[in-house]
Amino acid sequence: MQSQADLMPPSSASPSDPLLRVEGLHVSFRHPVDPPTEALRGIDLTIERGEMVGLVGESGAGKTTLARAIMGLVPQPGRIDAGTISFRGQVMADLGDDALRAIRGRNLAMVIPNPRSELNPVLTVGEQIGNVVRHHLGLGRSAARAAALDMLKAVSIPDPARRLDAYPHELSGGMAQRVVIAIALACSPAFVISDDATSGLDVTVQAQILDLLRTLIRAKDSSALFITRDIAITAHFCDRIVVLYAGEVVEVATVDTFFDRPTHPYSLMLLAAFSHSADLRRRWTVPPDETLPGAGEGCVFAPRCVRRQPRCTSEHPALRRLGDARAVRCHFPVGI
Amino acid sequence: MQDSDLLFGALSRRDALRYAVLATGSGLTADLLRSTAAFAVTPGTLVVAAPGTPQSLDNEYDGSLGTIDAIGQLYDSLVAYRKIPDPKHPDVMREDIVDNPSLPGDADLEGRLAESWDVAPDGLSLRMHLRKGVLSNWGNELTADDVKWTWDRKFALNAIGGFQVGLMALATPDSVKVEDRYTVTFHPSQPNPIMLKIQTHRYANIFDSVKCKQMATADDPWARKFLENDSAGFGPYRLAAITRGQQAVFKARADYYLGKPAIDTVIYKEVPTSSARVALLQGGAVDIAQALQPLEIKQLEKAPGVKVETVAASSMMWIILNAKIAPFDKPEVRQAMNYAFPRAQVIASIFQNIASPLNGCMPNIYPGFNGTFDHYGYDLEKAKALLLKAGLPDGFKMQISYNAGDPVQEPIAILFQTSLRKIGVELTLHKVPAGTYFNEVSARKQPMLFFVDAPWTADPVFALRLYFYSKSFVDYSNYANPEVDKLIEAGAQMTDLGKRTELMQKIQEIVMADAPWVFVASPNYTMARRDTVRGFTYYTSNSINFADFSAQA
Amino acid sequence: MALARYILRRLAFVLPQLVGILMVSFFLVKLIPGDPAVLMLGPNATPDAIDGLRRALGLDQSLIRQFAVYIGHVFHGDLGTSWQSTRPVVSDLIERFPATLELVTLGLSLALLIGIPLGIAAARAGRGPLRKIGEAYGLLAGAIPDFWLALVLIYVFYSTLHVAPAPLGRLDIALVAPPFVTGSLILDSLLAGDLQALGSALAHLVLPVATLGFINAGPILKMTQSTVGRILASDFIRYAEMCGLPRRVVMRQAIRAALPSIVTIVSVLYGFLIGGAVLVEIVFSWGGAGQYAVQGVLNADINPVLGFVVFSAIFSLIVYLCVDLAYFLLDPRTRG
Amino acid sequence: MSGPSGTIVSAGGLSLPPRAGRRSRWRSRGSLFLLVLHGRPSFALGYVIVTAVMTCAILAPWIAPYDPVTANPDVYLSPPGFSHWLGTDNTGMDILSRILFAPRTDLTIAVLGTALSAMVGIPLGAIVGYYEGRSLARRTFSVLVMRAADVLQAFPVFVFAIALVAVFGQSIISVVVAIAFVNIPIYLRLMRSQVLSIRGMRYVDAAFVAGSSDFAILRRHILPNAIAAALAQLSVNIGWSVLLTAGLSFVGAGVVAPTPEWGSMIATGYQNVTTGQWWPSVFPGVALGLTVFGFALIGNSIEVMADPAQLRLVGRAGKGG
Repeated sequence: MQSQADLMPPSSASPSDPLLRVEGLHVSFRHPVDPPTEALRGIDLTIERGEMVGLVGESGAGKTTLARAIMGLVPQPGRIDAGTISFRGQVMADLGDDALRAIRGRNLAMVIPNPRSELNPVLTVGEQIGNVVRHHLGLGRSAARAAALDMLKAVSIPDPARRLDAYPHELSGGMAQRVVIAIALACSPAFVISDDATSGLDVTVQAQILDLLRTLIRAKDSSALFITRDIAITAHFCDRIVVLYAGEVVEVATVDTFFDRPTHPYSLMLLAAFSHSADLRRRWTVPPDETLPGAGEGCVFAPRCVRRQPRCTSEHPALRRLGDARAVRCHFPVGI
Repeated sequence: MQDSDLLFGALSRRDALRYAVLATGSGLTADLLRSTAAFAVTPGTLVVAAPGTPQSLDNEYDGSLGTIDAIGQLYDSLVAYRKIPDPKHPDVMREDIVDNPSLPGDADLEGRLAESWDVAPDGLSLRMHLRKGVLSNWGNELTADDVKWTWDRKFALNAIGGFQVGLMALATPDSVKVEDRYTVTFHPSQPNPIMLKIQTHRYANIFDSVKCKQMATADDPWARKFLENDSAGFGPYRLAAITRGQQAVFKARADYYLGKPAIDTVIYKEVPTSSARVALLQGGAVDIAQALQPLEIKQLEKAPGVKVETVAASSMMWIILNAKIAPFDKPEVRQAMNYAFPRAQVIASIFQNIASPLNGCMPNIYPGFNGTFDHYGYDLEKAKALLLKAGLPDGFKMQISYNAGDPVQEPIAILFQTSLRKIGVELTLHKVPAGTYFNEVSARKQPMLFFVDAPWTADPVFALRLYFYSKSFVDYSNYANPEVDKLIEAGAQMTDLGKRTELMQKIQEIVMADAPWVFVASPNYTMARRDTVRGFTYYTSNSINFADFSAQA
Repeated sequence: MALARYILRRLAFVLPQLVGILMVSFFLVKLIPGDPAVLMLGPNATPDAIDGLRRALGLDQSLIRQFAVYIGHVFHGDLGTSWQSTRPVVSDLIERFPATLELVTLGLSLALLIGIPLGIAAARAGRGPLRKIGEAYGLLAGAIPDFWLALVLIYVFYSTLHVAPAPLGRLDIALVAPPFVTGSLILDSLLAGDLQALGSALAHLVLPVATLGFINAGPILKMTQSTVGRILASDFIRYAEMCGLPRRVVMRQAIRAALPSIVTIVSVLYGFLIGGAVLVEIVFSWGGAGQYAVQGVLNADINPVLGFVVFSAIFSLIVYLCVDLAYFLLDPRTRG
Repeated sequence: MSGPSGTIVSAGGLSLPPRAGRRSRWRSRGSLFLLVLHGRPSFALGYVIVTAVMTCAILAPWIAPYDPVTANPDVYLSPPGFSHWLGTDNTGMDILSRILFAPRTDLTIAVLGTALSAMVGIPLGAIVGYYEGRSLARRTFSVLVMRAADVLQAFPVFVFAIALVAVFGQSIISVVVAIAFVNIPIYLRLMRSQVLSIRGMRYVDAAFVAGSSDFAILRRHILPNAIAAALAQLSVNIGWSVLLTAGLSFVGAGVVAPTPEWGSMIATGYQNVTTGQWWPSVFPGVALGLTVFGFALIGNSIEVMADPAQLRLVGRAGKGG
């Protein structure tokens, strides 16, 4: 297991606890017939105050599972097998249900994708924002309504006073997304997780929303974890990037170094996929080799790796530190 | 017009269905009804739990138990049998129905609306001298016109009354003649030895013609609408209120010509399930519970505060064997059915011995009855031999219909089925709802049906003519024996009691041998009452007269 | 207005349905053997009298014509006469329908009181013992014949323990029923200020209501459990959890969202029980409308059967209108 | 009578993939079956009960101590005892023997009635669902069928069933027809909603585009995937039909006496409960309740097997311990 110090970003050398620390987190899903699948295998992750971290990876890499685990809400058939999550120095698993609820939404908020199905269909927008501030900040009904109105203004919803009494089904996708951001940020949380917050929206709306989100997070001096499949987004919004592949962290780097010199073949593959160069894409993408076991002995990425060596299929690589705030899980990192 | 008289309590057409449609009693091993325990019998008030309230109060059209009971209270007849103590139960009174040739009409009668009567020796006239000063519940005095109007109505409406007209052998309305204000004479068209006995019939009640004529309209000259819901008679009670399906309330008349009855108010409650009536009686909520099941009667005999008297009665249960439907067209088959019927077992188990075997084709308590012709013991060998003789060595398939409203019929049918299986007869049970049961019987299209009935008039001519005369409406077995017809016709005119009785015995002998019925049982009449109630009198109409009762405080 | 449009649409839908139901029932009950004229006149009728009555009743006409005449009468509020009770069916039903309604309403209320809390508890319990109890109850309640349960209850509480009144209808036989106002003995005795009648009516209601309540709590429990369970696993409840709303608030939202389904099953049960409680009515000699109809069928008394069908169809109509109204209030999406 | 409770409420959640090879499908179903039993032992109880009841029905002539329809008035209303374990009824017939024979009647009626309604309701529902929203004629057909179902369902079930029996006369066939009639709408609606949801799926469109006939699409692509819900309903419905049969017999509109049948046994016995003999009606009630319970459990297990979401829970319970 990698030591915690290895992953400390240089900017936060303070001796106090980081805002969020995930150590050796294992989450698996149980199935009735097949053996359990491991969604997360020993995740280590630290996020400092004021930091914005991008979490990238393809579908099924475990991004959402990680986010939900941090919230203390592992999705249904899954469960945490090992590891701890501490928020502001407190181990989440030690907290009771009430204490967890008090943190969730108050200090630890999440912005979700496709919010139209996630908002309560029978409550008005105002009630839903108001509920959160009432319960977390102890505001009265009218104060909560005022706060909700303020938040709607803050997320730049047109005609906020009228929208306050609108029901979710009366909102457009973009507006609903803004409402969810309003709910997430209503209590000025210390940490915001944005889980693919804009995936279902038009590109133009996407940019607006992300800008809004970043502005608001910065304004409230919060930290954030940006989960996305779109690696380009991270370049604009994040300080650091964590690359997740098949439930493992395969690379950690600051944004600048990552885009400058990615070291993991998977990172390169991701970047190539977003580049305009077909040549680049061809260079880093191979059809997966079905004959290799997906997991087990070797590197989880080995079946799809263009740089595969015999060692890759026999020995599982550790997450190696490559200097300040930088680590990679590869026997043969690129350019090293 | 047929069986007016015949309807035995529980099984009448309409109200039977209400207490019975479905086997659903209620009370279970009934004990005190907690909530009703407080309702002690109010002195002077009698509460009767009956299967149903009277449907119609017009006896021309209704023969259900509630109506039969009501008619006895609201009306009076011209004459009635004198009462004697029951030989087995000294507390219980019953009619002295034994024939007495020294008396006019051979009957031991007492005057009711009539003070005295003359029967012509040739049997061709009956003169009634009416009591004077008798008032109806509307205050009108009884006159010969009332009697005349009553019989005119029977002629005109020609339903149940039409049947009585036939029994009286009256040719036209003019056969009833008003001689003066208080004298009226019946002139039968042929010698009629039983015309006086017929006047005891519960449905030979006299209407207050003055009131009835007031209530009549052009559309309704015989005041049917009025008499359906109200009464105009000379009986001991008047109707205070009736809510059909719930209760009828009767009030004693202070101006009743025999004096005001002891019980002032009678509440006649409809309690459709027999177990419920048992429960109410045990709890003291009612004073009298009518029409109970044998097992319930057994249970009540042990109950504290309740008195149960069960007396030999006129009602009969038999299974109709339709002589027009094969194989019952063969007397051998009908006899075989009787030999294969486990009568003793049925009496012992289903009837709990609260019945006697039906050992004849008329009520065994009536004068002129002869029980020696009954030779149908349980004998499967004989039954088989008879079937063989009838050309049915392998038996046959048959359906028996029974009334869902009478809880004893189904088990009897099952016992019969088991027994018949042993001689190769495959019996299928056909349950008929109480409400339509009578239709099945009167349609005479079923091969085999249960029937319970009683001829009210205690006379063999009356009884035998009813069921075995091929022209009778009530000959549900489609029984036709020219010899029997001839004997009945002869008997109906035979004024000599001895000779008449001889003819009647001959008929019984023939009928028993012909076996148009399976002779089942003669159920007892059971009076289940609180032990504070006295004065039970048994009538051959199997109904009660409230005026007989008194209550101890 | 949306609500009015709703109701109108429902009415437009129900009227033809009512005629359809009447048509089916009319031709069905006409097939039942038994000639009403014969039955009405009784055994003493002459063939002439029967023919006369048949003509008077219109029984000599074609079935189609008879049906047309019947429908015409129905729309004038005339449901004919019962030959059994010799009374107009309308007045019989006005007397009997409230008896059934009172029984069914209270039975269903009890079923709700049992079914909803147990269902919610079972849904919340995950796979704990409560869920097992809930499931077992649901299955068991659905497996027990109500008439048998009624018999057993009577045997235990009336015959053996003597704590229940005799199962002989709605009121102690010694008591006089309060004046008929609503037809509900509880309401009528309250209106009349007759406490004795009230007590007796309540006592008589206990066992039949318990029977219906216990049996019908089954489907309500099942429905509540599955709906609340589904809602608890739904996106918006997950989102409410993420927002850290207190448990009771989340539960409230879940129950609120489950209400339309519960209202639906209750309305279905309500309509069903009007005719379906007949066995319980029979066992308790209740004298209700269902019993009246069943006796009608068994005794070839056509008008009560048809009258009952009309009454229950109208009742269902009212219930469904109420359901629509409830939906309208409960679910903002229907208001659009 | 538990009417609507017999309907599986959440059956809409079924979503099976287009069927793979027949063999693998059945193999996985088989292991699924064992798994479900393992995860929820109570389900096994359902199969045990129903198997036991069916065994009784088949073996009744050999295992019943007495003839079920032979009266013996010498021992009428004997309490449970050595010679008659569950006592005798008012004609002296052995209650135990009658209870053992009763499933022959009850299950025959329920299974036949349910099968008949499924045979009519499932194809009709599938066609209606498939036709909905297609050409005018087909749309009209499906609207007509659905309105007819509305009318059938709006009729009070019990009164309707009794009326049917009254019309056709008291016999097993009448009861079967009555049960079939009242159940048809349930299958009709279930299949319609299943087919409607499956019809919208890509692989159905693909088959349509590929030029398969309506019938072929229904048979090959839609029915196999829609039928699971109906199967789960089938078992629940058999239980419910047993209850309905018993109810009909209870009011006297069921089978002919003295056919051994639980409902009529309860009804007949009830008269005797009044006078203190509880056994003739209590024991058949227990047998009846157990049987319906067993079928409900089986229905639940089928439902669980067909619903992936519920399977997960089962799996967890099974593995977790």
